[in-house]
Amino acid sequence: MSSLLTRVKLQQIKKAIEEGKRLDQRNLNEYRAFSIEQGAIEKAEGSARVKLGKTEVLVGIKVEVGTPYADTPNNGVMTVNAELVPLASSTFEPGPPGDEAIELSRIVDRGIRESEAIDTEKLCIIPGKKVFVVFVDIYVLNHDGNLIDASAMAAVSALMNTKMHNYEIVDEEVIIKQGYTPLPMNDFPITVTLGKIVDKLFIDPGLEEEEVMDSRLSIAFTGKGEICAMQKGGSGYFTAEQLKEAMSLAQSTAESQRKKLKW
Amino acid sequence: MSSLLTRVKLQQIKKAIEEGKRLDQRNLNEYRAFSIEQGAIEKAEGSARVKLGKTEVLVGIKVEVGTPYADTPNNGVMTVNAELVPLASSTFEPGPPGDEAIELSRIVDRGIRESEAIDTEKLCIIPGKKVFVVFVDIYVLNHDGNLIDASAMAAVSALMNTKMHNYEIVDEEVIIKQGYTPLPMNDFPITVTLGKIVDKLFIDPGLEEEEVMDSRLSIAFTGKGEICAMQKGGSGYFTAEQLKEAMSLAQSTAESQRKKLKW
Amino acid sequence: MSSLLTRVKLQQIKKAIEEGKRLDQRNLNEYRAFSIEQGAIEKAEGSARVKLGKTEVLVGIKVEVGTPYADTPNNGVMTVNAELVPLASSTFEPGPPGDEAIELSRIVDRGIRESEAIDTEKLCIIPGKKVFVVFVDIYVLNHDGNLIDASAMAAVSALMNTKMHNYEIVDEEVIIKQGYTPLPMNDFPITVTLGKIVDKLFIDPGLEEEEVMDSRLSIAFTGKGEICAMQKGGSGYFTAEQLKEAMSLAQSTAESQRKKLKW
Amino acid sequence: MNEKPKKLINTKGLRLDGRKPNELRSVKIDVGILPNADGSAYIEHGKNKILAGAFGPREMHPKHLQQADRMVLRCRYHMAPFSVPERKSPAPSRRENELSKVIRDALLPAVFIENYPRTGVDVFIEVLQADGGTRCASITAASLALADAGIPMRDLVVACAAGKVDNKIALDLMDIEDKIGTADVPVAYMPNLNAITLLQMDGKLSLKEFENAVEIATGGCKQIYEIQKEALKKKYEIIEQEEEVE
Amino acid sequence: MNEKPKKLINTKGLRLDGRKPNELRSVKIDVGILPNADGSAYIEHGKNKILAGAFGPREMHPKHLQQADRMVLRCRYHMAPFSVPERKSPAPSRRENELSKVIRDALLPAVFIENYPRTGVDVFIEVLQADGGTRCASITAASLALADAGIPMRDLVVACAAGKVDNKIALDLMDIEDKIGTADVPVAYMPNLNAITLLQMDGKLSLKEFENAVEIATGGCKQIYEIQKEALKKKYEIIEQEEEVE
Amino acid sequence: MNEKPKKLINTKGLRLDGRKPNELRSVKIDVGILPNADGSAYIEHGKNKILAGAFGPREMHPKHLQQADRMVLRCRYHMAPFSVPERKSPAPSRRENELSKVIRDALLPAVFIENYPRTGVDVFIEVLQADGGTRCASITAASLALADAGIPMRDLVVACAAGKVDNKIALDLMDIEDKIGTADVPVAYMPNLNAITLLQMDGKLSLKEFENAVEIATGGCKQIYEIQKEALKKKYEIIEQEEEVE
Repeated sequence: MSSLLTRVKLQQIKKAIEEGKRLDQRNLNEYRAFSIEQGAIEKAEGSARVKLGKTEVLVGIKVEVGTPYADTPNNGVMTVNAELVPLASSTFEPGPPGDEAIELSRIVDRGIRESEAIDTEKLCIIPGKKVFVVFVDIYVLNHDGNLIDASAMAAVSALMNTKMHNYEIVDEEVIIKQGYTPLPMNDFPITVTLGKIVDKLFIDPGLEEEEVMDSRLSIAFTGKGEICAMQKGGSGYFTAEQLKEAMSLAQSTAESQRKKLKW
Repeated sequence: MSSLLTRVKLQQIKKAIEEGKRLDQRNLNEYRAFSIEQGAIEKAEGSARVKLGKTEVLVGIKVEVGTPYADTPNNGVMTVNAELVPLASSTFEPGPPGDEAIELSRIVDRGIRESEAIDTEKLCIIPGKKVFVVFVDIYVLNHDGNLIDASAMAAVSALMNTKMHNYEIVDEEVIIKQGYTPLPMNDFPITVTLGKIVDKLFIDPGLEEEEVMDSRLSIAFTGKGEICAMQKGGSGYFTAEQLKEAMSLAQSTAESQRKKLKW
Repeated sequence: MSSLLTRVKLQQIKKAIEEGKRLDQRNLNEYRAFSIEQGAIEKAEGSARVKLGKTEVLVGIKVEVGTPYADTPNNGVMTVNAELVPLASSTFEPGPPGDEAIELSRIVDRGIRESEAIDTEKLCIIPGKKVFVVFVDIYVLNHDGNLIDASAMAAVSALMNTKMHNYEIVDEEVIIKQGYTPLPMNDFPITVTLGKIVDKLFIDPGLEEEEVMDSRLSIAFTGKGEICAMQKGGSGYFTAEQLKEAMSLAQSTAESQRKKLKW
Repeated sequence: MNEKPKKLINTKGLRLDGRKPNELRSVKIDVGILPNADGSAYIEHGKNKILAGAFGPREMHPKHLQQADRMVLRCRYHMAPFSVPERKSPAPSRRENELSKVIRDALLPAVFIENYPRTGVDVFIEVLQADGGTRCASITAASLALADAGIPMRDLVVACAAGKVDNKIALDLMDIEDKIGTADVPVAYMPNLNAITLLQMDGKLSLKEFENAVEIATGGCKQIYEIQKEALKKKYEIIEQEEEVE
Repeated sequence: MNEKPKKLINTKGLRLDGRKPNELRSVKIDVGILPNADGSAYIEHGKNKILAGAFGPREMHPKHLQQADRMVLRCRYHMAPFSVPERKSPAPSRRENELSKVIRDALLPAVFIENYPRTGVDVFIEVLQADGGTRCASITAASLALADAGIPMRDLVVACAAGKVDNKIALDLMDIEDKIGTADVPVAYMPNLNAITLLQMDGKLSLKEFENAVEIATGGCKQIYEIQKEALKKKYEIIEQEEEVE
Repeated sequence: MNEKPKKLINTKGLRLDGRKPNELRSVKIDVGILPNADGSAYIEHGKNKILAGAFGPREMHPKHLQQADRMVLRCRYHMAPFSVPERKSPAPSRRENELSKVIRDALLPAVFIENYPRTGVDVFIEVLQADGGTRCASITAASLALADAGIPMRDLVVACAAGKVDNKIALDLMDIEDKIGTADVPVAYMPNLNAITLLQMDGKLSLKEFENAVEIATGGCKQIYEIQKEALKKKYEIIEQEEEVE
């Protein structure tokens, strides 16, 4: 990627952060402005388009009838998929999801799953036979850094916006009826990602910052402030002290992010 | 491909057509001679081998029991697949069908489907549960231009030649009985392809003509002379006048082609 | 491969064999020492780890409930798969099984299948509906030549070591009960592979010998000394006389190998 | 809930969404909305919502696909899993592969491919919501993405379909009309050159009906062409304003 | 309808198709029937119908597979979807992959691979109809395709199977004999060199039965070898005649 | 037969396998056991049985992945089909792909990648039997395989998880604790540098519980580190002895 930016610029970004500043004038603990448009895809059961700086992610939700897993016969199923579509960045290639897309989808998946955000028991139709399957499809439309937080935010916003068809069961067949019910939600997680350069931590890395940072830490918090998912990435490390600092920075950021959402 | 022929020859072909002539002595509106051998593969339910000039296409038909599509519970299913097998041309590679093979199969598919050539209602066994599936497999054995018309002709000839096993239903199971019934056919489409160089149109392009022509237009006609499928290909265009000329040329060619078939 | 060894060494190996000797001091009709550890993977239904010289193969057996083939409704199913995992040799690549792995699995499969080693009728649960499926997974851990014999030996050793869960049938459902039963076995085949350089035959080729030999012949024998599978490989040939010599060499080797096994 | 309506055109001669037979759906276009693409466009054509991004001219990879005498144009038409009523697998279907090819064939006549030998241009089309006529709306957007990327072109390519519903030739079929109707003729067109660059058909039409359909489809194209040009102009006005400010 | 016959050899010692145990099915071969291939052959062996085409010697792609000291021979054995009773997916099965490899191993001993270093030769085999013994018939045709392409060869390779049916060793099993019979031994052979280049076996045979099977299989090979040579000669006679005419 | 136990910690404070909450499973490691790999290690961590092999530094293929200023490290984490209760398809799952990536991210901080520009090192991990905590045991073994291959490293990487079972933070969860327990925190660690190189979490933990879990996990890492070093020493003692003998 370093061909995309002059080495000079990358050096400047790195040096600035080492001095506690950022080239886009943000403070180290400052999130970029974001906007959420729910219902962007009116024909999907749920959807949300999130802009975080210039990063843009669209999530669409489809709800279909399927079979439960053998070990959870009374629970609906959620499945998360992420596509880094090639119009979002010249570094994205068409084709099946690569490692980066798979990791992205699995981080978002764990945040939603472990926070028990969806009340999957209410998605059971006929125990052991038929349940609702909730497909969460993450579509990255523009890559300007921190795809994890933008995708997590878009996924949760889309789920909060999801309406399922009413139905009745006749002879073990699901008959769709008029009207809609909201997807049963218990909670929603907030995911906060921070970067590290040498011993400096900073919130919500932009694309150029991602290119020079040592490592990344993403943490998802439940509504009660519990941690429900976490992922370290990148070729660097965290000392115990850095980790403590990162946790506290992430938690306070998650709280202030949560306040900005009206749900 | 241009390495396969000297540029000189390609220039000659182009120049000739611009002057209203063809290097193989055909008139612009003249089809190559063709032959049809039905039943070439006696173990298949239907088959036909078509030679059009040196182009050779074999189509085999298999009829199997399967499930109908949800939105057409009372209709059998037809599926068309085309393989450009590598012994047919040094430009064909082994592997899953590429764009050219997919386009070929879809053009042939539309001609048969939209002309309602097969009486799919008669292929229903148990509504919503079991129907006959008709597999049309196009096997290109030698490529000398105009694969579309040769494949369409071979597919229709094979369908006209198809015999299905008699059967009875016992406890919702299909039991094969002795004897055969012809595949129920309502009609058969004729597909005519023409090429364009600058403003000259010509019927049934050969391989070398395909390499120099601007664009291609393929049109399928029903027995009543209606248009039932069409596809433009190539990097050129048609003006409204050229299109009108092409349609009339194709229609008269289709009529004379149809007369050559004895069905 | 020849970059892995100096041409000199390969020439020496070849020359030695032409003179009736082997560089590792073995006689032409001498097998390498081998060891078998059954039950290496205690959580699998059966397993065995075979070392043949430095060649090392692990086979694990899983037994699961599945459906029979339509033409053998009263028989359980066996399926053999081989993975040449990349840590076994710098020449093995990650990815789906290549030609070599597929051939390996199919040779082992035929030896077991044609000797009727497994009593597949005893693996039938509900005729035509439910049977046990025996998965034989060959995992090559180190490649030092003669993967065929080592894999065949490991597969048979693992099958002899396999224990299936006891079960009962309630309402056409398989209910697992306490306790285990050995996999029903009728016989076990012994597979012997020999190499040929010019007109010299030698048993159990090592890796470097494989690189210089003309051809390979693998023969599987039943407990009664019948031949039950055979495969020639490599770019050379066998004359009728060489074949006769090879058969008799293989048979006597198989007998002495069989005696070393205690089953 | 999937009951099919019996009539697609009512006694007043209006369609299910209130349009007259020869009336377009509403079309909105924005150019230059993808920051990372060299050129881009977003179209809302009826309920279709489609993004197109163009990258290049850039070095062609893999190298053996380079052409010594011209630029290579590649297109990928792709539907989001949530764009259709039943979730679509993100792996490209045969239909998507075919449309990628015919869209490329529709755009190529407009591009001066001899200008940038050895380079490649990629056009990526993502259908975010589909409601009938996605290939046409995709072409309309993709040609703007190419223009926005500065690729030299003979004309914009604009596309629109016509078809037959309730025995009438009608312009710009939406999904339900496409499914229940008896014919659909998508047409791509370069108005300045009077050149048809995409032409497909399925259904059954007499020669006369077909000619009628092509005529009203190119009529629709001409209307959308104005919206295309407006969108392109708007993008460059904004840029000029920004430059003035600086 | 798939009832299996109880006896494969009747009281008169004849098989289901009237052959004696050591009798070949009818074999017809045409050489040079594919205009675009460098060499080709078509074989009807019983109800088997198989095409083989050879391309090369030509530049080897991808380059890293080139061999500095020899030609690389590649084979692909492939069955048409309609060649077998139940439609076969066109994607290569594990069986097809294995057969591609053993057919290559059967042809290689005949080819002077050191003659054309750095080049590649591809042999493509398409089974249009299968009735038992396709690998053998494929080898017979493929070796003619190589010869027709002008690849220098030590001898033609010809192949035929023998097996055990109703407790008798029989030549050239057809599909139903292969399925119900108790053993099958396909053999490929270079008659002039007395060299066996393919040998496989499944079923159960005593050593003696096996030797007997190999013997009668090579006998069958020798008969087919005459038909092979005839077909090759016929092709070149035709060419000579054509040349005389010119 | 898959009945889940109600209690994971009994009234005496012991776990199902008799361990105390802060007790490791037994860990046995052998280094240098794969003859063909440049470096290798085998670990039995509880019932986990895992092989790791390192190849390189060697020329990087394909070439376009070479880095002018550093070595490229690639990892593949793969499970044998028979390693888990229900047979696993040998094709890599999304989980295996993700773990390959996080394991690479966990090993990278230890490697002096700038030492061998343009080269590649491959680490292949094969899980032969799985019983919870395979990613940690894989990292422990993989870092030894790298060291055994002679790759210059800042420190060994060692990994261990902690989690929450029956409302208690416990060290080194085995499979059933992982499945029924309420949280799992795998940690990879370089003890000499006090550096955490892998950190994941699922389940629910308060900030305090999480810190506690990380603390006891790194404690577990330190214990395994001693076993790692012992295994490495043993390998080189054997080599030295062999050299003395010669």
